[in-house]
Amino acid sequence: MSKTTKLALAFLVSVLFFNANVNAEAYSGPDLSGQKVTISGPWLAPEDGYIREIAAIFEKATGATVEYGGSDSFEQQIVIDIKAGSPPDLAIFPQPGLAANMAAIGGLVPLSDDVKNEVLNNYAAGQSWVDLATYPDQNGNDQFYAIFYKVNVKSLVWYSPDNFEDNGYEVPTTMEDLIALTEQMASEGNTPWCIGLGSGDATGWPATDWMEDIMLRTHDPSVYDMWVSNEMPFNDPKVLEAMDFFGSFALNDKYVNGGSKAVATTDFRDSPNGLFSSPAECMMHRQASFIPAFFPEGLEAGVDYDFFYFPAYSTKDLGKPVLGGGTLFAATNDNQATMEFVKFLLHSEPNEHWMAKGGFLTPHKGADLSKYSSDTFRKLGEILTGATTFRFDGSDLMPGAIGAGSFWTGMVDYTNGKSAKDVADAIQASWDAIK
Amino acid sequence: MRKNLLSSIIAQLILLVFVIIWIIPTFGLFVSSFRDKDLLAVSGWWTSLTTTQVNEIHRTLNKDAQIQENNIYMIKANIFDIDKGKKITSFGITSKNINQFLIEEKATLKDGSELTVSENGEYIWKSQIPFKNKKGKRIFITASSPPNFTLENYKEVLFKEGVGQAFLNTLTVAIPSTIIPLIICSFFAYALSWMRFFGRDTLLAVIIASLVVPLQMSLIPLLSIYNDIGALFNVSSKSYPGVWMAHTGFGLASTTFLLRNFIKSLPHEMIEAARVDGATHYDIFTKIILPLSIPAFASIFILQFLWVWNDLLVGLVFLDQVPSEIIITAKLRELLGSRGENWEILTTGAFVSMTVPLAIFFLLQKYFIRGLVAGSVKG
Amino acid sequence: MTIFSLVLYVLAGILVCILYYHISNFLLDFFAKKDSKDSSIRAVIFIAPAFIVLVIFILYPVFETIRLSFFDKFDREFVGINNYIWAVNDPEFRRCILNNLGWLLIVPTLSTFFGLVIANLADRIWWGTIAKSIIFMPMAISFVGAGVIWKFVYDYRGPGDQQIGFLNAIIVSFGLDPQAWITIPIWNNLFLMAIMIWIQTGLAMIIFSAALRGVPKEMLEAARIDGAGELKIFTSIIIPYLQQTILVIWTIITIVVLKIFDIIVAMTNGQWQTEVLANLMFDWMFRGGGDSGRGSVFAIVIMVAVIPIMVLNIYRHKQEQKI
Amino acid sequence: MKDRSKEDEVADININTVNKYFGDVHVIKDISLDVKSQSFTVLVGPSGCGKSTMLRMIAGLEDINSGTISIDGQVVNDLPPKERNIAMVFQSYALYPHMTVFDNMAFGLKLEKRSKDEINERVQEAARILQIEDYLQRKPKQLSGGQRQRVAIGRAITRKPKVFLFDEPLSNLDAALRVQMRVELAKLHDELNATMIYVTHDQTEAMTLADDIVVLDEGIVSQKGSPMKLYNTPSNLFVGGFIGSPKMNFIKSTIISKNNDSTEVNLFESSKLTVPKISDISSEGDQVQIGIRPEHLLVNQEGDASWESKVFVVEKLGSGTFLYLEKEGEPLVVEAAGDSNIKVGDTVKIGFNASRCHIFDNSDQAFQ
Repeated sequence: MSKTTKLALAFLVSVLFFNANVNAEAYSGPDLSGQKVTISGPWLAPEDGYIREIAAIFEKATGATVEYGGSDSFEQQIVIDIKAGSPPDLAIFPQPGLAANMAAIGGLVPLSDDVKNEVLNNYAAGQSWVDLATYPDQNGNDQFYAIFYKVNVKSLVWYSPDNFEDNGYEVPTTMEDLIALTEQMASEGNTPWCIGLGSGDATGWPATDWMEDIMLRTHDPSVYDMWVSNEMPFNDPKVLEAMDFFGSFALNDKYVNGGSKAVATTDFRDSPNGLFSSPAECMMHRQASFIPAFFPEGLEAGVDYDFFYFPAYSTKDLGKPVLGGGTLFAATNDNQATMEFVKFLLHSEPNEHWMAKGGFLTPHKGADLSKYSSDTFRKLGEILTGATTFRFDGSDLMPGAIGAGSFWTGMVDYTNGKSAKDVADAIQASWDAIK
Repeated sequence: MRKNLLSSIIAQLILLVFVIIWIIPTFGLFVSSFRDKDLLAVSGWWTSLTTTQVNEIHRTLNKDAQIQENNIYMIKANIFDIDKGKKITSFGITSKNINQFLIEEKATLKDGSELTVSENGEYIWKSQIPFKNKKGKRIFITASSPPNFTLENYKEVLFKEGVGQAFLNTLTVAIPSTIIPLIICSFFAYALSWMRFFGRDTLLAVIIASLVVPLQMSLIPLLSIYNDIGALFNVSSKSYPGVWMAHTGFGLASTTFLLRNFIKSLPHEMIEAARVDGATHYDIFTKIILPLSIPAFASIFILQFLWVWNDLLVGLVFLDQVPSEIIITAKLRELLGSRGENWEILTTGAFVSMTVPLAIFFLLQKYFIRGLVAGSVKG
Repeated sequence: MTIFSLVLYVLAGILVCILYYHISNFLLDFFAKKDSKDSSIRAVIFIAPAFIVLVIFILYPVFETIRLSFFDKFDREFVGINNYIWAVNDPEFRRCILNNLGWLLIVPTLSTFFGLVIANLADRIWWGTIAKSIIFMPMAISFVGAGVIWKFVYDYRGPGDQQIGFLNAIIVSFGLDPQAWITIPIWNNLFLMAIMIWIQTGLAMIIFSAALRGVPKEMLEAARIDGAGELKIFTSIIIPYLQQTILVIWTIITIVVLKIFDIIVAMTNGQWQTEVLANLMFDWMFRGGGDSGRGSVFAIVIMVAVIPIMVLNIYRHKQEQKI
Repeated sequence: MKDRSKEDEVADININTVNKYFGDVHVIKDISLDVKSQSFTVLVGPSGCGKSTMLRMIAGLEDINSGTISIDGQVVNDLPPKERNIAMVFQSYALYPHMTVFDNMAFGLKLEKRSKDEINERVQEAARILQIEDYLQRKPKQLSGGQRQRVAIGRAITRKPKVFLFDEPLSNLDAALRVQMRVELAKLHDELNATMIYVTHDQTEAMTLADDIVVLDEGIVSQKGSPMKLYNTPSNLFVGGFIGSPKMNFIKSTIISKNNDSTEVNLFESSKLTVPKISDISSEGDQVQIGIRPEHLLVNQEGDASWESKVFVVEKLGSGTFLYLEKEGEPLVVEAAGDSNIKVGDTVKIGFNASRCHIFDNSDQAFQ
């Protein structure tokens, strides 16, 4: 695990970001008639529709059949299936930590060098994506296991331009401005933030993104890396400081819609709705690039909503850090159709197809940028290109028991009034317990 | 008799309190399932029975819709896409003051243009100079919304592709998963009650102990066995017979326990009489025990059916999540999607999936009670 | 699959089961020597299917779990009782034990009590049958459904917002501040238990209502002649008379409660200190890659916890054998 | 119908040193017993004496731990009930509640796969004998206790067994019906000429029905014989006390002297009594009990011994009167004439003849 963590290398987003190498060829594959690929993953509506549409392209081209099954308890279910030996052919892991665990028990099939080379060549910052998908197998040998497909940028704040205009607010460009704006909003009787941590089995994770963004804005990236790998303990004062900074928003009843009590009970999918209610229940919502998929129907990007970069301190010389994440496809069975599907995903066509649907970013250099659904996504590029530091979602890199366990629950406890020290101590204790 | 009357009234009152407390949550669900999905998340279900006040944001059309009349530029339309009987009482043009103006009142915008909104949602936006706005102007309305019930949610849940099939799938899972354990366990319970064999008491103790084995911990070992068997015969390890057996396994302890209580309570002389009459154990079972156990079967049928019907975990683990096998609870979860907490699907879905067990309960209620009595009342 | 093939499938499944018993017994009658004792082969025929199912679906997983609890998280290295030592020192585990104890004390007791009271009242009121159906209804609702229903009761919106949770709406109408019910530690356990009580009371009531019909009328009449009030009759005649039934119901509900899992997942997912053993087990077994060793430890704790209940029932069974 | 010869419908039953344990409890201890064919044998004894167990072992409902049971010379230890050619009537009737009376009676025949006509004929015949022809289509629930009892017996008759076993069949009936059924059972025995074994705890039933009575006590045969033999010469204290109603009176005593044909014992503190019975194993000074039946005590008459006692309770039955008295701490029951006008508090003179009394030694065995 620590190895993976170390691989959470910085990679400059200028590399991730698009170059104009347009590859408009349609995908064509070998004849796989009669073969079947089963995929399971965490995607439900509307994303399950998109993956099925993409699968349909593959089916048409190869004659194979593809079945996708989504589950909101995917993370438990894939463990059951792999341990029992009846996994699907492909699994879509929402985070690398779980994939690494599954690799460690021999549940994943390594991908071929061809695939690895394609990632190296076609993905911006290809080496980073390869490193993030390379884990030790059950014998301790490093193998390349997964390809990232559908990545997201997390350091974003969403807002309603109309509301900002009505109130005369300016988009902040520094953390100082953001804090001042928050105070101003509150003093004018507006609620600055909507924060919701609810997410069923995964309740608490949105707060871990806050923590990671804050860590990147208050300390050097190397501190972030040490924190993620636990070389720096979780209850280090630097982490406590970050937690209290999050608390200065989330625990202030005037700053957050519904008061601090509502933070953990509100579902993360519901919480941005406050931006669009009448009167507005909140002004800003910090969330990753996928969140528009959960906005009320009929809203238009750039008109009804927009986003700005979650800014950095102007006084701290830490540049403009950006936090990102992504889902990965890993093969859980070794067969021709499955391996072909993995190759297919690295083709530009499936990338472009989803780009057109929205809520989708790809590091694939071959994808035609004009296929993005809106200017909004093109604008993400500005944030990314302007970034000086890129870090992968830290909780996804922590061991599952922490990054998908005690970190989540700890943050819920924190918003419920437990002190930062107690929370951090408990998380560190759980980390010690699995070492 | 005065005292009797008083105590009867007190009894009725206490019972009424219980009934009200018990029915409120379900009633709330029932009402909610008929409500407009937009309203579900913003107002309590009890408000749906009265006219309620709602705040909404709408956007006018943009410059492309303007028409020119007598040198005045106008944008005219209705802010409601569908007429749901809402009556606007006031409106506003900024989020800071959402009910600044009454209906038909003239609101003057910064650029001098004027906007009026009628009760029914029609608006006229007039300007001396041509409109240049690319995006429409937001109008904040406060409207009274009459009680508004809809069957939309039910349409969505019932007629959505795959739900009907999921219903059938669930029946395919539930019926054998209820009947097979009933058959197997009734023979087992009979043997435990009336046959003499080595280790009978130990076996009974094991059954009682098995009542508490947590289902979740069995999943991985079982699925491994399934996979081995599947690989051996080169068939899919996830199939209907597999899920039937799984439900049989998980229901075995409780079904046997309850059935044994019942079968044991039958008079032993009757069974001996049958043996003297020349009946084998199989004759006794089919000709005497079976007809007499119908009430017990009915009650255990209901309990097991309820459990299987409402199960999610076993269905998820032991069946492929494909249209031909997905069960209704899993399908509802899929419908729920990740788009917010889709209350309308949750409420309606919960209600739809409740209907079958409830229908079975009311059909078999008479037997159900009789069966339970015999099984538990007699120590 | 078409309806027709599904029906066929179902019928075939059930038929195979019935045919097994019929044919094997027929063969036994046919081949077994006429003058031999109704042979023990028949006992084997009767028991075999259930026994095989018992071994595969219950005993094997139990032994597998016991074995796993002595191995590390990947089931590779034998670690002795380390997992147990770890569990004993785990504060979460201790909290789960406390929570479980709370559930075990409160839910079976209150469900049984309410069930008894309601059954007793409903039997002498003309609309009692309707009341009983309503009280029983929650039994027919899945835990997922119950979760939805109760979210509408406990939902929390900030003060000033319109409440869509029924409980908060009541509180607010009295001018009090709304509460995020399921996040208030310790108390939230009670709110979750209320759901379970809501479900299980129906079962208790149905059984009691049937058992009450067995109470001899003469006994009640004798008590009335002796001048006992209705309350007195209930406490000192009906309750002692139904002792056995109360024990059975209490046992059934206790076992359900010991395995309580779904409601907590649906309502809080174990957050806000509402975690119970089954949740802890599930989390450790499956979350974030899973640790089968530690997960198994909790499974075993649940199984051990049932031993007293089992002993009580076996003792009861022995008593009943004597009579 | 095939003409039945007596040989194939009646049977001897031989029970040879049979033992039975329930767990650690030894309920049947080395019992050996012969039951003559066509006899009506009653097993009688208090509850827990093993009489029902004995019957159930004959029926094949209980295993035998050691010893053999044979019916008609064939050892049946390992035969299931259906192959022993027996029928049994249970205390609770054990009718099948979901079947009509007809089906109840036809059940065994159907299992034997008899033809429809034969079943019909046999059931009708049994119904005629028991006068239940009108109820054949009813369910047991719709019948009175007596009718159910008849059905239970009818079910046994239709099968034409060699042996009928009755397990306290009358104890659930009220007193009047019990007497009536008793008479009918006796008639039935005459009519069917089958071997019948009948278990009861009621000595009146035993006395009235039996050709042979077997008194069981704690798993052993206390005494076997005709009713009058048991009445007149009980071989031990238990049988003496068990047979006869009201119970035999027992008076503690000691042997004063003995000779070849009689024994002298003391009676109460002051008097002596010479009884024409002897025992080889008793000697002078041994504790014994004198047994005398209430009907053999004489009121206001002289006998071989006599004394005066005060009456505590008087029970008038019409046909007789029972007086409850006491002498030197020994409670006594006396049967007086029905028209006796003795009242509570009266002092009466009681006497008896030595030939009417029994002496039981300190191991409870009777003097001969």
